[in-house]
Amino acid sequence: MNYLYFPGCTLYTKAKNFDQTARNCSLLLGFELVELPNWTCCGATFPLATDNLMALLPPARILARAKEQGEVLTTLCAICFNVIKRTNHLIQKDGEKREKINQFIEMNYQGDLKVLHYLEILKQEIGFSTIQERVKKPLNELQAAPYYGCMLLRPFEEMGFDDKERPTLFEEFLTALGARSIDFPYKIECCGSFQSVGTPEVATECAYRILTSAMRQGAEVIVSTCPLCTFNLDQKQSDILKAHLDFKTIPVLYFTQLLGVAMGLEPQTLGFEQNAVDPIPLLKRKGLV
Amino acid sequence: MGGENKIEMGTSENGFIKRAMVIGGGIAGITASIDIGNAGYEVLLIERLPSIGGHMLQLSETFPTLDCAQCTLTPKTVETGQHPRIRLHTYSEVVRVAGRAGNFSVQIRKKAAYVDWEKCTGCGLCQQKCPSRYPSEFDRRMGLGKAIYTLSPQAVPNKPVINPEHCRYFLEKKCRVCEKICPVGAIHYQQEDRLIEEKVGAIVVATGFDLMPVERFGEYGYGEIPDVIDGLSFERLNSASGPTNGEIRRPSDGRIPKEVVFIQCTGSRDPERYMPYCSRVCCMYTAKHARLYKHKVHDGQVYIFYMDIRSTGKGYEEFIQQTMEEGILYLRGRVSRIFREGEKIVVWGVDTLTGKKVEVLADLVVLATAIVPHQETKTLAQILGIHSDSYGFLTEAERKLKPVETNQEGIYLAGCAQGPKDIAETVAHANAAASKVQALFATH
Amino acid sequence: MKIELSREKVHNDFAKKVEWISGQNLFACYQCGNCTAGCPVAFAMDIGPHEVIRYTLLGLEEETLSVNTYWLCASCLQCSSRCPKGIDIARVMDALRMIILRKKERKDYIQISEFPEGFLEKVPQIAFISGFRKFLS
Amino acid sequence: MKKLGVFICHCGVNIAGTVDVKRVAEEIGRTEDVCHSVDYIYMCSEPGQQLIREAIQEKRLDGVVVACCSPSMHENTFRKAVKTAGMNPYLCEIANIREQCSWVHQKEKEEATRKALQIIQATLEKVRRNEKLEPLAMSLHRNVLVIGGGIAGMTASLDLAQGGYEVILVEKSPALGGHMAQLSKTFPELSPAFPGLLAKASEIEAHPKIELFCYSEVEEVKGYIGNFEIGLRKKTTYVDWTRCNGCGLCIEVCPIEYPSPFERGLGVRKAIDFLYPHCIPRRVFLSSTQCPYFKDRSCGRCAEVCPQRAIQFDQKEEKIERKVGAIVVATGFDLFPNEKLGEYGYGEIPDVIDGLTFERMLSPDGPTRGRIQRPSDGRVPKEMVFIQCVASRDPDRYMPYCSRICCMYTAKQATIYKKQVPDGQPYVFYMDIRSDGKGYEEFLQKTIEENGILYLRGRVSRIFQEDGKVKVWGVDTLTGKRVEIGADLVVLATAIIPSEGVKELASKLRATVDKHGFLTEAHIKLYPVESSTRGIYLAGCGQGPKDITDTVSQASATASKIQALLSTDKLFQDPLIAYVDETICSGCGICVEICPYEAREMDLRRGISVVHSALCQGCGACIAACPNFACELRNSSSIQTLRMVDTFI
Repeated sequence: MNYLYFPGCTLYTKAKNFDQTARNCSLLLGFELVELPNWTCCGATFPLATDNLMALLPPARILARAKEQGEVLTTLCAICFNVIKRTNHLIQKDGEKREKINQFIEMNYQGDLKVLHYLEILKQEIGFSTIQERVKKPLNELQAAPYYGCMLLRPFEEMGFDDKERPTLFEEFLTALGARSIDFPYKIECCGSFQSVGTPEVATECAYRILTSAMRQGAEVIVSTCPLCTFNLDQKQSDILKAHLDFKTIPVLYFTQLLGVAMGLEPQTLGFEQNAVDPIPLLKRKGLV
Repeated sequence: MGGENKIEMGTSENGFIKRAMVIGGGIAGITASIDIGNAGYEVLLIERLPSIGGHMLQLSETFPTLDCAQCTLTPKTVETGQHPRIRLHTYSEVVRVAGRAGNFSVQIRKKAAYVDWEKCTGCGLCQQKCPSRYPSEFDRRMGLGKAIYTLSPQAVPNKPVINPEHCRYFLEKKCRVCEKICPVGAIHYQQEDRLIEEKVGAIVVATGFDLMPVERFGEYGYGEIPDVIDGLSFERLNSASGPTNGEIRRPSDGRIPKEVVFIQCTGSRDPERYMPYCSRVCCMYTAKHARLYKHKVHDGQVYIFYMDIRSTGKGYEEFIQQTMEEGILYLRGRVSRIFREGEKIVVWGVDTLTGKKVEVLADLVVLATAIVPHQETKTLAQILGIHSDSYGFLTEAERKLKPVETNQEGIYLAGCAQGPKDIAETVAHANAAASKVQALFATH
Repeated sequence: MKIELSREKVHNDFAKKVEWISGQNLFACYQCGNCTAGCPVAFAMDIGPHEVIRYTLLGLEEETLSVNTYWLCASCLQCSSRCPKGIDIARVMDALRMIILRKKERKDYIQISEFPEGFLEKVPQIAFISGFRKFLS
Repeated sequence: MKKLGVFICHCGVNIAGTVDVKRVAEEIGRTEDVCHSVDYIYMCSEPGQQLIREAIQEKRLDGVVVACCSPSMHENTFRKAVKTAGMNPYLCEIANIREQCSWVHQKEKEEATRKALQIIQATLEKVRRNEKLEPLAMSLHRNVLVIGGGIAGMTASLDLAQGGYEVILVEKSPALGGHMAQLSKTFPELSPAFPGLLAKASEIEAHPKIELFCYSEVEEVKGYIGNFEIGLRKKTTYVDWTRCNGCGLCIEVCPIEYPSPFERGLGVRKAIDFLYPHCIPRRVFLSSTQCPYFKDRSCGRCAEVCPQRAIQFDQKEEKIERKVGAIVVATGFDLFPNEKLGEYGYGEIPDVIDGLTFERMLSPDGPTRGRIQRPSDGRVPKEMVFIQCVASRDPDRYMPYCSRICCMYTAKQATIYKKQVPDGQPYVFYMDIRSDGKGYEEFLQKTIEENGILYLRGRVSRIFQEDGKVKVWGVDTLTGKRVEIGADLVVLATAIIPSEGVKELASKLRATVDKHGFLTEAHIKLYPVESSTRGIYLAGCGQGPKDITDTVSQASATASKIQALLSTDKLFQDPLIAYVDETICSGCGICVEICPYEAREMDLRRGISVVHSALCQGCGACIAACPNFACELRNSSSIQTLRMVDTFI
């Protein structure tokens, strides 16, 4: 079984390692991520102003093109997933907007594509039990804190990813990999998102609160589903150190990186050199690299 | 004192049966039954639990006088139990109703108590010796009950029932301790549900309320944080007959909480996610809770998050003002999220009057969860052929002028089954229902 | 400190515009503050989201447009997900941003030229694309 | 020697938390004549009462002391309990160790325990000399007086009449309906108030069991439960209502117009007119202070034109006497007068009106035919301010209580206003929005959302006139900013207060009122419709502010209580009353003068004073006053009292 796949800008360029590990893992799990031809940027924000039709056109076009290729579209990046899925939902529910959009993009798309996040593919299509069986290097009770962020969960009615107040899908995933999943209250709190370009110190403070919350519960590593969250939580730790003298750093991994470790991919292929806080010492301590 | 009733009535010449059935043995049903009984008519009082008293029996004190709830209620339950014209059918449910005003045929299921109540003297030995313990529903799962139980030592009738889900005999076919210890041989494991038929001329529905379960509130921890409890649980904690003998101790570790947060409108006034209506009693019982707590834990601090303080009854506003003056901090705003952090419960709220986000590290959080109709009310409404609204509350014939009548002649409403109300309003509502029954009987 | 209210002021064009762009009814607001209570960046805001709604409703255009609240909003939707009246507060915040960014004077919140050197190379594309969309006209 | 039993209640922790109940039981148990002394968590519960019954039977007790809460709470309960065990109920006494001991000495446990012991010992002294007594049986009248013809009185009357009892309904104004007749629509359905009310009024007028006295007042009340003697005063309408057919010809010819109190000054009525259009009974009445005939006999056109010859300029007041078994007091409410509100212009700004006045304006049959306009110049108000809690929730200056209905009627009024004046803006200043009835919150939220009513959380400090506008200085506490509105019309939701004359009526009825003048119920939770005087019941706003739904429930509730009371043919009363030692009484008559219940009378033939047992309440005033020690109170004799006092010193 192959899945139509939308990489998005970040995973196509700066976070290529996240993309590559996912592709490699998929093959080990018996399916292939087939890149959507002629894809464009999704726009990275779902327009909240109701009169902003223009911002809906790129994701609409992506959806329309994907529909020509198949029935399911998957993404890795939580932001792309949010934008595409919400647009899909809007096209489904709002006849008036649907008509306008179709006129603009000169296509006829009815909103009938299924949009799934890669984690949903793993759970619904492959099954976490299958993954557990195929894990080459169980994560040895690595104390991993699953950070959901906002984009997968909200708005609940449109995303339908998991329970909005206490999601568990990510935990199940980590457990399947042999890690010990650490529950922490900030797992659904926002990392500051694009404030890292607007008001960076706000994003830094958000990251500080999330990281320390996880550490208080005993986390050794934070695992994220979103490249922007990963950036805010990982790359900002040097700024946090300046603002909070008591702060201790903690590695932050993208979920495909951890999947790669468990599937036994070579550490060199996982792009750890791009992580600001080096996870290698931890992984070594756990006997995982 | 009062009258010595002399007038006996049964059936009038035209066959109109002058005998009423009251469904629900809480304060509403009790009040209606006594009123109808005192007017000289026979009453069947049906209660689904083993004894009467309803939620009021779970309360510690009542606002605004801080009278002990047991003390005001038990004389009424005793009076009901001894009333010459009231026949109690506890541990019973109405299965079927046919006919019309003056001639309803009713089928009642008397649930198997596994105890022969005719023989039982209520000595209580069986309860003492029963080895099975499990969280008691009456104590809101904060205390332990036995598999053979009465709801309280002061229960009316004071006869126990066996819960087969917890009884070792039913589960494992062993034990039989109660059977051995019973001095009168009243234990009867083979007992089965019985269906009985009755004829009545009028029906009062007083099935009362439930609280919306704390498990519904994701943002407040899905009921899984032990020290986040609901209002009725706090009543039990505060009650002398409750699991802590009236000491305010938090469920998780038994410590006395020093920072206590009360949250109003949990599930009420929330059309988007839960119930749009106001539950009417929470503002007052929370103020009462806060004061009772403060009287017991002098160095403790109470925080109350509210949207609007609703103290409309007689003496209520004065009660609220006094509560504030005792140093209880009212914060106008909702609470967005509650989570556990170590031994503390982190409460994220707001004070809209300063516009600031507020964080409280609490030891105990009490949620004033929404009043909802008792779950069986909807089915009962279908059995009776009366209307209920989308929340399940029973619908009165006309909002203003017919607040106890229904769309069916001869069927009347009393208490919270019709909508949230406090005890005083419930009693007046139940009196009114009784008045309608009396008038119906008098005119036929 | 003082507001002079009149029906023109209550049905002010500013509030109407915010309602129109956001698709939300500001009169529906309970002023319960749930949005502020759960906001992850409330610590840095001049006034809470519930106050922004109030200010807008009362036609305090100038004061509303001078606070940082909606610029700090990260559209995480925590407020919208818990609003008892189902108001999508994040849309209200976006509408306020749009009102400023769509003005003739093009009052951008960030200036690309002021980014530190190497910033754009480091930050993921999604961050600056969404940032540009939220902060630039 | 008597054999006595003592039963000590824990009252949960109410007593046992302070008083060492075990020690008390033990120490009392050592008293010589106490052969049974136990404690229990709730003595008033069934197992508690069973303890008492069993002890009486097993130990053949001659007297019982229950140490628990106040006798006003449970004396009855325990007397009933001992009676079922075969003991005379008056051999059972209550020692109040809760209100008078544990509750007031919470921090002094040792002292409290000692005091509890003393209270019980004193009560034992009383029981030792108690006599067996039998209750006094009295006959009763099986009919009812209902005072007040508003929705409360009307509902109670109809319920009682339907229950088969005769009702005398007395209304002080010339027609039924009370304040509800002044209302436009009712919340939350916005259905017209009038049709339902009219249907009830017609039913009352036609009901064979209801005797209706409009324009009448209760002058005198004597007697007691089951046997009240009532004196009514029928005021002069100057119209023979048995003849008047309500044709209205007199109104057409009457030349005098004056501001109608029913229309709250917004409209006029003629000197002879109906109370309001379509009123029931449909009869006119004449105001002698306005009518020129009464000034200088200059007119008299009404008499000339009346086809029924019903006008009676020489009509006299009538006194009517009746005997009834029970009384419902449904005297309703008034609004706090605008004239007392200095900061809102002392009622002198014409465009500042109260809620009832606005109701008249909104009523289709009102003075403006339902058109909303400023009283000052008739213009349609475009800036419309409503102010809540005017003189309510203001303990320092006015009334401390919440008037309960203002939030909802204001939301209703603002909704009707907005429907009529779509380009107008309603503002509501409030402290807390109180919409706690069924469907109220939903109504309120819907109307705020749909009609754009601006709710401002804050009080209004001052209102004054300026440039044809009414300036309103308020605050919005949610932004923390002062608010100023140049309003066209301001509606004040002034406090609900008991209607005029209730205090005097209450004293005639010997019913109690609170400091605001609201009638007090016997118990706020369990006896919300019973007054403190037996046989007198309370319905509607006379007892406290409430909306129509709650008023109707409460009125029906009084009917239920009365039907239970009157379903018997004998009443029984406590025999704990005064008696006279005829050999000592000198016939001085001091007791007759001092008795507040008119229960003492001189027997002129025998030259001594006697006790009217049905009237005596056992207050003891005559005992204290008697110079010869000829009076005693049953089971509270001087010797008993002195022995009780001895135990404390």
